[in-house]
Amino acid sequence: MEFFLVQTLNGISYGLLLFMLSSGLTLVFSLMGVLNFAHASFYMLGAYFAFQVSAKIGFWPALVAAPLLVGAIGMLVERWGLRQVHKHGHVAELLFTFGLAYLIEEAVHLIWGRSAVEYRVPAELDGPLFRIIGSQYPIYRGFMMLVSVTVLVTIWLALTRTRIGLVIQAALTHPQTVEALGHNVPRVFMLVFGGGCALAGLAGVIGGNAFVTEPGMAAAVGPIIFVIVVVGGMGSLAGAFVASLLIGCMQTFAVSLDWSLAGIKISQVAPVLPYLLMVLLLIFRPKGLMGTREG
Amino acid sequence: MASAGLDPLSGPFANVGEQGLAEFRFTVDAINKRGGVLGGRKLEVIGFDNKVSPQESLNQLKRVIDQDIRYITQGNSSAVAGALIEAVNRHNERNPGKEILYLNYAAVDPAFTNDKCSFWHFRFDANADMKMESLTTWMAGQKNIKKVYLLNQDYSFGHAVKKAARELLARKRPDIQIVGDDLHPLGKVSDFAPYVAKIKASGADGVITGNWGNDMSLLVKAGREAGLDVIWYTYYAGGLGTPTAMGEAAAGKVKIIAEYHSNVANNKAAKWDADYRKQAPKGNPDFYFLRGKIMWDMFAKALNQAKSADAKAVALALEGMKHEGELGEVEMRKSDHQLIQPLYIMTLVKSAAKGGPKEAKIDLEGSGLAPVTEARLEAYTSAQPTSCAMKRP
Amino acid sequence: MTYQPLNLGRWIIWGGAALLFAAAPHLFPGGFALTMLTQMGVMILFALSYNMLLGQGGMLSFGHAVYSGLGAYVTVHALNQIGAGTFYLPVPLLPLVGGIAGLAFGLLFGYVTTKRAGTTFALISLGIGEMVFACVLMFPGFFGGEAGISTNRMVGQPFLGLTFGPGIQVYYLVALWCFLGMAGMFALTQTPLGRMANAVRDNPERAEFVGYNTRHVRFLQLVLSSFFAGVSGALSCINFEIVSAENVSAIRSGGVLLATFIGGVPFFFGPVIGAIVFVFFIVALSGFTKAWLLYLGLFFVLIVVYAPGGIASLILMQFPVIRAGRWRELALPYALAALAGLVALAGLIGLVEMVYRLSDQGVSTVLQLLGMSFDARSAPPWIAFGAILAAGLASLRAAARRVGERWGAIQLELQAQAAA
Amino acid sequence: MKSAIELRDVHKSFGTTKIIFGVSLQIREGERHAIIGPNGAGKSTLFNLISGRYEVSAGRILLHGADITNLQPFEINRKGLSRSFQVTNIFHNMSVYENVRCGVLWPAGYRYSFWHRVGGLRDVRQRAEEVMERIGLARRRNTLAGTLTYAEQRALEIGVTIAGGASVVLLDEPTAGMSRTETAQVVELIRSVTEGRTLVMVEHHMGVVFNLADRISVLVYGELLATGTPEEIRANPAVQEAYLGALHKEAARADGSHA
Repeated sequence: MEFFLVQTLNGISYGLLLFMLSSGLTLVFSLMGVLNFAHASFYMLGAYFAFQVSAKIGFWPALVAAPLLVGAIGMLVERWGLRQVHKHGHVAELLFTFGLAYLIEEAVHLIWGRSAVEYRVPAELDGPLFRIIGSQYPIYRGFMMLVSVTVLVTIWLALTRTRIGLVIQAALTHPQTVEALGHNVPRVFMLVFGGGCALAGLAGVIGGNAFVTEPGMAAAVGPIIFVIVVVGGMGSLAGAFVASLLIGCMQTFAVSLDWSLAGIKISQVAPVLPYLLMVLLLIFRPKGLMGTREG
Repeated sequence: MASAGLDPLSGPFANVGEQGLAEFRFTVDAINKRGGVLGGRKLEVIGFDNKVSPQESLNQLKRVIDQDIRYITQGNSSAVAGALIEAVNRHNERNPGKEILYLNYAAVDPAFTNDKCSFWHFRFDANADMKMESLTTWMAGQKNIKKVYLLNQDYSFGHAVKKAARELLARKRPDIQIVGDDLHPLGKVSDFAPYVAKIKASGADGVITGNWGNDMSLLVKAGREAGLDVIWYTYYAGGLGTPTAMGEAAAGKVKIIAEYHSNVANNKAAKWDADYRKQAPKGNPDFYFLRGKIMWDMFAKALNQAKSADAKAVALALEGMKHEGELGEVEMRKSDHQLIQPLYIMTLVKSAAKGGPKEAKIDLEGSGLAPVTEARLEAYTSAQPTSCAMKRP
Repeated sequence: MTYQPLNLGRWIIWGGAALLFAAAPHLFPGGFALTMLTQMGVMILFALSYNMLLGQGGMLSFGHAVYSGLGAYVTVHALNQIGAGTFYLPVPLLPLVGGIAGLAFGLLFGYVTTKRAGTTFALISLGIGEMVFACVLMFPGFFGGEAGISTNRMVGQPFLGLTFGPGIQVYYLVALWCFLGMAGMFALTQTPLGRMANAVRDNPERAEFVGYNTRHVRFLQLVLSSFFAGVSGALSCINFEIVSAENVSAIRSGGVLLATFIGGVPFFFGPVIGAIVFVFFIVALSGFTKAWLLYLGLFFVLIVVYAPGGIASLILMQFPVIRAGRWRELALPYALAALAGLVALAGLIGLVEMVYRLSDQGVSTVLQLLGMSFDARSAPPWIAFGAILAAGLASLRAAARRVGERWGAIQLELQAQAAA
Repeated sequence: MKSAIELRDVHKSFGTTKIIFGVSLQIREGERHAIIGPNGAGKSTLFNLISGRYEVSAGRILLHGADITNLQPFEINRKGLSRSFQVTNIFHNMSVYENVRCGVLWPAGYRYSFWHRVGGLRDVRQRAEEVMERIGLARRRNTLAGTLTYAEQRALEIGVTIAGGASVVLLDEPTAGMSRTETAQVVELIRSVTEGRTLVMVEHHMGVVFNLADRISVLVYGELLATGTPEEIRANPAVQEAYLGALHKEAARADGSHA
């Protein structure tokens, strides 16, 4: 029983982290139609910035500063990069971010080297949160969940209670109308793109030390979050939320099962399961769990 | 006398390639200062970037051949090594008189000195099975080990570790229970917490794993977070960023099997190690490949004995050669071209500077984790019979 | 599209291409050059097959290596069976095996991926690619694990006296198949399916209303494209005599995207140029500098931003001007821009190389360039290269403006002439 | 007489917003039928339902007596119904000839063929030439569609629509945004190309409607107000009151501003 509980918590905390990543991606995609291929690279930048800042002045300032820095870089990228290629269409934008992912990875190699950096969980969050009959659950996992939920509630409030939030929400469903109403769409774009990147950066801050901060971390998590947005339904925040938790829990529980099929254990294929889920979903429900629009 | 070092010099694994190259150059410089080879000729190692890709390695091999270089060395990735062995065999068969010799310092797939053995290939690292042989020999004497868990990467090396561990434990310590046996995809797991929960639930007191890189560091970190109290029996926890990433979480918990570490007793390479560190590049401060030094020393000796730079003559001089290494005698076994050398089981502990035992003088990558010897296993313990049917030209 | 029964221009282009294939090994002698040429041939075929998706069908795929890679795996097994005497096929026909295998996997995976178009298609192809790559490591029985499967192409009876031992024979085999593949893919662009693929790319909705199921068009186009990808995989198998996990990796899939886009997606011949440039970057440039990945990435981003039609568009843009005999007016602005570009490039290379000197382990911090040496730890070279780069960029900007003005003026005049 | 198109109590809503409330309508084979109504009445929506662009919320649609409710657009097209769009919807990066040819290929039986050389298909070429001749764009055959003038693009839109020889043609505001002379030309074009076919059109221009249509349906706020010959519609007091009178004035104003 406690095994089940711990695994559920593991699944949820990982799923929430995935949602922090996929929500930024989804917001940007819904509003701008741009799929930011470099999204996971911003996650990586968040982790490295947090490593750098926390080495100088501590983890708590890093928790705020690193996402802001990443967001600022995101805005610069939007202003001086994406906006230039906007006229060539969405494929060009996607390819631009694809190239950007290459460049960010190489830049990280150059600045921080090619192996892992020593970015650690701060001492005050190190240790067990609670114990149940021999199993212990780390504080940091709890902290990750807390941060994720706080951020998500904040986003939800911002989207539903502020003016810019309403504009963004309207743009999710009726992008042309919003533009027609004369909102400064380019500036909204820049803010949203920066905001999406900052979300990825924040995920990096709390994911970088829970896992490992190294140049391959972007490539490791990138495909999974893309699968999440497809499974959830392109452009659907609620879908991304459900898909993140689903995939987080699915991967966790697949590991726990010792069932095997044709000599292959379920646990062996755990990380491939999201892709299988995606394939099945496409066969039976091509729009995704909660998708409304065509790709 | 140029030799080619084929290893990754760009991309994610460039640091691994650079580390090897830096140590080789240090060794080769020393040989040249001693007077070089073949009566005064200087050795030289030229780096070729193979991007850890088998196909790209073959491209670079073509380049090596174009430049009329006859000696290559490579170590990272058995996939690359397998491709190179095949390619060298083919080249030597198709181009008699222009043979190439391949010195392998780190690719540990047992097949290379068994079914796939080649006259043109020499391995200076103990292969995966030999290391497991030594590790299990030592484990057999550790009565407190009751239940072990096998967790490995789902690819050829992981499979080899898993298979060898099962067979050898069953032979040497049938009373040890294998309470779990999992494979996970290589480099695709970012959250090891579920695996750790499973290990915990199994009641294991030890985990045998061939994991390397992030798969190694993430596993140990996740274990510590969840309060998992096990001993990790590993191959590759000692370098390439892993000690840094694991951090002090690993102190006292991680055991590694290898041919060398800097805090080994009666270390005749101690001065060498210290000298290397003085000029080592800042990213890779450690002296890691003692076997690399042994490789170049033996190679130089073989050149001098053969009195010729011809690859075949050098190969004939190299096979069966005995050499007084820094930590005892080693032998390049004639039957399969596998170096038989003593191995060490080490434990990572807090370095002396951080309050650890005083023999833990030198830490790894400045991480505060330092290796201390748990056991020395003489060369014969790891020697295994070979299925190699060597075809000599 | 023109309807002259005999299109002289087309004959010249294809004849020239055949001649180049035949002459290339004599123009660039040496074993390494031959390896590179052979790989260029393989890559050309691969990139052209990729452009059947991206250029002609509007499908941005991040998983095209799946088809070439799996084609290569099947080929390597076929080759080993030939070697073992349990299967017979002359080695030169092996690419057909790869092609059919590619096609079969195209049928299988294409069914799923082509259910959606646009960005979703891109993501699904990425996911399928990841899945196949993971499976390759998971089933070592068929795929040989990370080490892959080795083979020997010198098996069976020599075919017309060819053993395919020497690299030159392999080159000509690749060249022949590459040429056939090019011709085949070009022919496909001239069929109803080929034209409708363009229609679906440009306006999928309208295509539905003239009777076409866009999904079927995408599906068939992908299946045909995976045939040629499979052929290229088989050729790579014959060339390297090994097939390993990297054949299906995301790096390969990304590589072919880079190559195709750099060459020029809107033009049939664009990917040919791209493949040549790409192989040069990977195989040759990486021998000179560790920063090749960065240069490649920068080059790609520059193309995306400033020349989304790729190198081919830059070349083709000049033809109307040349035909009108106006290129002389542009020669000077072009020369100035090129000069400024070179200066900027020199500054950039200096800076980039010094960054690598500072960051990379194991190498000295001294940069050797054009017989001069610069120490990356001292300030003067940074200032110097920075100044060169800044000067280069500033003059490039000015020169580009001049080119733009001249270009615009000529275009206006040409249009006016055409209208009159 | 058999119906070319029959709508049986068709409903459409987007989310909670209802657009079409139970429209039932029979369009006879060979007739020219116009659907008129004020902006936002749901005329284009009705077209989108018939041609398969939108899914029907409730009710049935029949084409030549066969049920086509909620079929995909291409399936409906293959059954012989072709439509044009209010906002020009052609292949901008293709030449005029290629645009027309796209409309010809499927009905000519070449479908997804990748074994025919498209340049060598004489029947396709003849048909495409014929269509270009009829829409008056033969001289512009090699021009990129995106560079045509607006009126030419509208003509091409009709050309692509009728190229396949569909038995039922739906034209969505074919004269939208055209000058008076252009409109007159288009009317003649429509008249000639729909000879022997069933035509359904949505049109705002009352001159065009009363000139071309055999019968007219009036759609107001998603409901069918009346169906009948032009005379009947003109005489219908409900239509007069609800719509036509106001529209006449509007149309007059619009015409005035054109001139």
